[in-house]
Amino acid sequence: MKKLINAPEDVLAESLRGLALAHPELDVDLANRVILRRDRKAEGRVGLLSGGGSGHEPLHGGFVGTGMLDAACAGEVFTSPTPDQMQVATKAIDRGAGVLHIVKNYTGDVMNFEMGAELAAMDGIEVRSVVVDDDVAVQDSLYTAGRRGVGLTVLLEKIVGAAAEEGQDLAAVADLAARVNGQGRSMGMALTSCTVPAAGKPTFDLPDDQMEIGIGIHGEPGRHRVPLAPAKDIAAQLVEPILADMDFTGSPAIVMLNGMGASPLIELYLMYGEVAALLEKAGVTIARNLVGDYITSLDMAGCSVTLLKADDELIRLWDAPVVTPGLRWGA
Amino acid sequence: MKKLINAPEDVLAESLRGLALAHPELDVDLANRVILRRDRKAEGRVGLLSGGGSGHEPLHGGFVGTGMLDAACAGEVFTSPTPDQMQVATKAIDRGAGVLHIVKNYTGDVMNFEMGAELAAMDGIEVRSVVVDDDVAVQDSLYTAGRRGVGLTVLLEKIVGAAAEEGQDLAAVADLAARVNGQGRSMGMALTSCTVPAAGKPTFDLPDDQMEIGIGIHGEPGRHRVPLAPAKDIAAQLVEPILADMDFTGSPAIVMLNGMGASPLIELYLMYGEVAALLEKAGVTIARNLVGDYITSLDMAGCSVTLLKADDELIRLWDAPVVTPGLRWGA
Amino acid sequence: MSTPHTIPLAVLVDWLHRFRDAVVEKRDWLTELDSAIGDADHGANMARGMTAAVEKVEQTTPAAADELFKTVGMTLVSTVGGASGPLYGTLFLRIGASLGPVTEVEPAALAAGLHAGLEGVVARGKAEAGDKTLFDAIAPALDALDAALAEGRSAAEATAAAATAAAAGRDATIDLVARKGRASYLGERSAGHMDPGSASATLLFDTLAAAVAG
Amino acid sequence: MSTPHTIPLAVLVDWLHRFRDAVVEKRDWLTELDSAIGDADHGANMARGMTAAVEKVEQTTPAAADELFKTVGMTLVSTVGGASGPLYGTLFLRIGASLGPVTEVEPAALAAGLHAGLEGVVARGKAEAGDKTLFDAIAPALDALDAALAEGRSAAEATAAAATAAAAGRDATIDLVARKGRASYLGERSAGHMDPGSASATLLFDTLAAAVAG
Ligand SMILES: Nc1ncnc2c1ncn2[C@@H]1O[C@H](COP(=O)(O)OP(=O)(O)O)[C@@H](O)[C@H]1O
Ligand SMILES: Nc1ncnc2c1ncn2[C@@H]1O[C@H](COP(=O)(O)OP(=O)(O)O)[C@@H](O)[C@H]1O
Ligand SMILES: [Mg+2]
Ligand SMILES: [Mg+2]
Ligand SMILES: [Mg+2]
Ligand SMILES: [Mg+2]
Repeated sequence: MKKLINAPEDVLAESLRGLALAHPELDVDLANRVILRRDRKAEGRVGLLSGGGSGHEPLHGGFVGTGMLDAACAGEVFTSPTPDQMQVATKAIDRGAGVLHIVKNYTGDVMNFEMGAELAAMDGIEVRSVVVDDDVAVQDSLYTAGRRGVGLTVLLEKIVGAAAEEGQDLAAVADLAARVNGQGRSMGMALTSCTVPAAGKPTFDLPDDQMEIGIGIHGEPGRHRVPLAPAKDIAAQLVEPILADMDFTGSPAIVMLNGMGASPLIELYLMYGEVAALLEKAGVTIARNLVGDYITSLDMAGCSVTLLKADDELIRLWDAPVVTPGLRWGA
Repeated sequence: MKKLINAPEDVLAESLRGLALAHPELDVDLANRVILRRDRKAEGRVGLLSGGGSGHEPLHGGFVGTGMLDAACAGEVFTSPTPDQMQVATKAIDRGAGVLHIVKNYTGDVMNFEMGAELAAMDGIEVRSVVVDDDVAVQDSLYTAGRRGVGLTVLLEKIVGAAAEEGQDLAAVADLAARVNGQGRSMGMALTSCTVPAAGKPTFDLPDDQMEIGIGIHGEPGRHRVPLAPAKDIAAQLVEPILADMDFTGSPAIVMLNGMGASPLIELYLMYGEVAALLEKAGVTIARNLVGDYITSLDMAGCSVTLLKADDELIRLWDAPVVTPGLRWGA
Repeated sequence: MSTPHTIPLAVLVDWLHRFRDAVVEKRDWLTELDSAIGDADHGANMARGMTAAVEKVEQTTPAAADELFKTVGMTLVSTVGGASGPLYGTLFLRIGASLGPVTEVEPAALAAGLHAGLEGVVARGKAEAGDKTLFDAIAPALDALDAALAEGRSAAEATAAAATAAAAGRDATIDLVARKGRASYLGERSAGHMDPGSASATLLFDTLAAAVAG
Repeated sequence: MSTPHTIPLAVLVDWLHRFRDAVVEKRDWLTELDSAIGDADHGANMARGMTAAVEKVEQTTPAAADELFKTVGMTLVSTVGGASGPLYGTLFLRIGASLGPVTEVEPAALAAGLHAGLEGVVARGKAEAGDKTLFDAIAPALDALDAALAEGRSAAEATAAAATAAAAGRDATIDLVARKGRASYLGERSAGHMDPGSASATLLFDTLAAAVAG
């Protein structure tokens, strides 16, 4: 295992220390592993909390700041944070208007956030939750854990963050979050496995001439293993299942071409070119885009595509100022 | 070779296409491989041109925009662009006040930019150049090619970009560039080689228990190969040669912890924590920092450290607004 | 006063020590199982959680069964995260609540506690038989435990039978297609691999039997 | 009128075709040499440049030597980049300027043209003997060419001698520590590897000899 780390068990604590040193505008609670805005929101504004396992940087800590999250809880690598982290964070960011929990749909995240919300309720804080489940690689069903929450989380945190920043109330913010979640879909692929530091070796073996289609963000194998293909074909294998799941024509779309952590920007731009060309052919109008590493899977090479069906209101919120380590514009 | 590409010979053209689609605020001349600001500077302002081989993204195209570069020429992967690209770009960005060429110190880049400047002079444009040479891994000498230009290029483009944006004249901008170059030093390391698409395999073999210290940004092997070490030791192997080369105490420093392309942010923050701790111990005051992938070497895993001895004026220029795909704040 | 058939608090504490030792020892194996159909952290999760839980028990030396299991459950909830944190945490919390402030436990009471624990797991995770989760090791283990006790077998015999049944349940997860947890994302590809949670749950019964046997 | 000893324009064109074919054929080898002590692009650079140059020559069918080499030099400068673009570009531009608007070339004039080319390379790159660059193949090749012509040997014999000397110069770069170009960053580690530019320059003389031999 080749990583810029010391002992595997110290990766999270030491990375948070570096984050804190690099971003004095953040208030990093190293004991509780909670990343907070240093300048808290005004009284009466809705707080936004997210969090999840680490290894997806910049998500979530990198999206804490004006116009996005008020706090993020960092779990161990690929392991949901715990309810008491959520309790501490919820309490810290509540400004009397309640707190929205943004949860990615994984059994662990959902259960821990549920318990965290119960604890926060015992503290007298009104908590609403949105569970993001945008991954079309996974079949949705009442009898399973349902679809995973992946790339849409980034877009949702930005848009809902703008709504909370401008003073919308908890019900409105929670409804908006649910609406965004209903209108977004993602699909990912891997050229290589990632290596969890504590495991010390790649999560799966992938021959040089194969790739995984339909991966999530935890280094889990995908839905199928197929022969390595040119970027053009990979783009089709990501875009087609998304368009088959939902109609994205007729409204402007926000598109993210996300890198999984080890794919360089020169490749991500190339992939974006392929994806944009396919979307144009399919009649999808791209209003805004993001290209880069936003929700990663440690050192996995690969990428994912996220589409969000937008409208004037969502675009307005998207364009609103945001000042975080991972996303910044307008200020 | 596992990459998100089609044919190796099309990587650059197709990546530029994606960049153009992702950033409508840029004017990408696909034929000449020149990336320009769409909203040109006002008449009478100094133009800033940089460029070099591709594979270092976001450098240089990702640093084109308000407050930074006016244009960047993209060469083939790891191959300097050609004089006629520089001629076209210089002509396009000259607003009657001359153009500064920012050149990294590689034989190819220097020779091609020299020829480009000669061509621009024939067009009647006043051109000044700065050759960045900040890599302490390489001994400086009159009888060799001298030190390489690496991470400092990013900091220099930002600072000099702010000076040009606020209307300083060509002599002032060129002097500032020379001053910044004199006050900055870098050192890099690799955990893995990168793979040049046209070569199809890693540039060098590196056993699982070894790393390269003193690498540049072109996948070349470093100054020495040493046993793989914890982040703490790696930080020392990068910081010590920099501090041995130049005294960084007594003035505020701008520090960049840069990823080489395939090292995830969780590791880069961890490394930044180690570097910041070493600098503090050495009496260096960090005024500003950057952590992330800014000047990369395709899919190489590893990182580099850059220190710039600053002062109030450099910090003021650093803090000035910048709006580019790769660096953005204040607007 | 302890009768020959009751299980004293010290044995329950010993169980937790043994379970901690087992997940620490089998940590890489659990992670390997989780690599195949999950995210390669189950070994680290269980080892981290049980190490913290046993430390906490040693610091606080709970005086009764309810406190003991509450300490373990709370520590797991607050140190593990992931799916196994709330699930194992709830399991132990419910066991503690069911046993109450006693210092020795009748085998039947222990079985009732384990049933309460499993109900907690189901309430949290909604798993059913055949979903390829730790339920598939625990449920048959409890059936075997109940049956053995009903037949009048000793606590040692009954917990040994439970461990055997847990292992059989665990092994039976190999052929299953996962419907809950992370492995469910793999669909048909999840078949052919043992569920990591059922493997750690089997260690829970192995160590219970070993502790009771003394 | 061409004398038995002059080299007609068609042979010069053939030289360039052969050089193009050689760098395309040896592309992977040149890149491999550049991987060891450089940045793994010399093969791609030379193949891209010479392919474009010969295409341009075919499109424009230059009528005289100066135009022919100017076309090649300009195309290399504008398509290669890197160190080899300006260096090989300047080499050919200077050869063209030295030969002038002729349609056949005396061997001595060709030698003079090559000397002018090498001077151009030195003016651009400041390389000296022993710096481990293409200079170390070209300079001994020109010495051998001059010597052979001075002895009255035929163009074919003289260019063959030049090729042999280039190869010897190229092989001698293996032991050198680089002082110019990218390999210089490696310091002592650059020793033990052949300089890629001296390898492509040797192909230039190999193909000249082959073209002249017919
Ligand atoms: N809904 C559920 N009900 C019961 N057990 C579950 C459920 N989801 C997951 N599990 C168990 O949790 C185990 C995985 O635990 P772990 O790897 O520690 O957490 P995570 O899946 O969050 O990484 C699975 O092997 C499975 O046995
Ligand atoms: N200053 C110089 N003078 C002469 N030749 C040089 C000089 N610098 C480099 N070279 C030659 O250029 C070759 C490398 O060319 P190439 O790989 O195409 O360019 P780059 O080094 O820019 O990647 C070296 O092997 C060397 O022979
Ligand atoms: Mg997990
Ligand atoms: Mg090169
Ligand atoms: Mg797991
Ligand atoms: Mg090269």
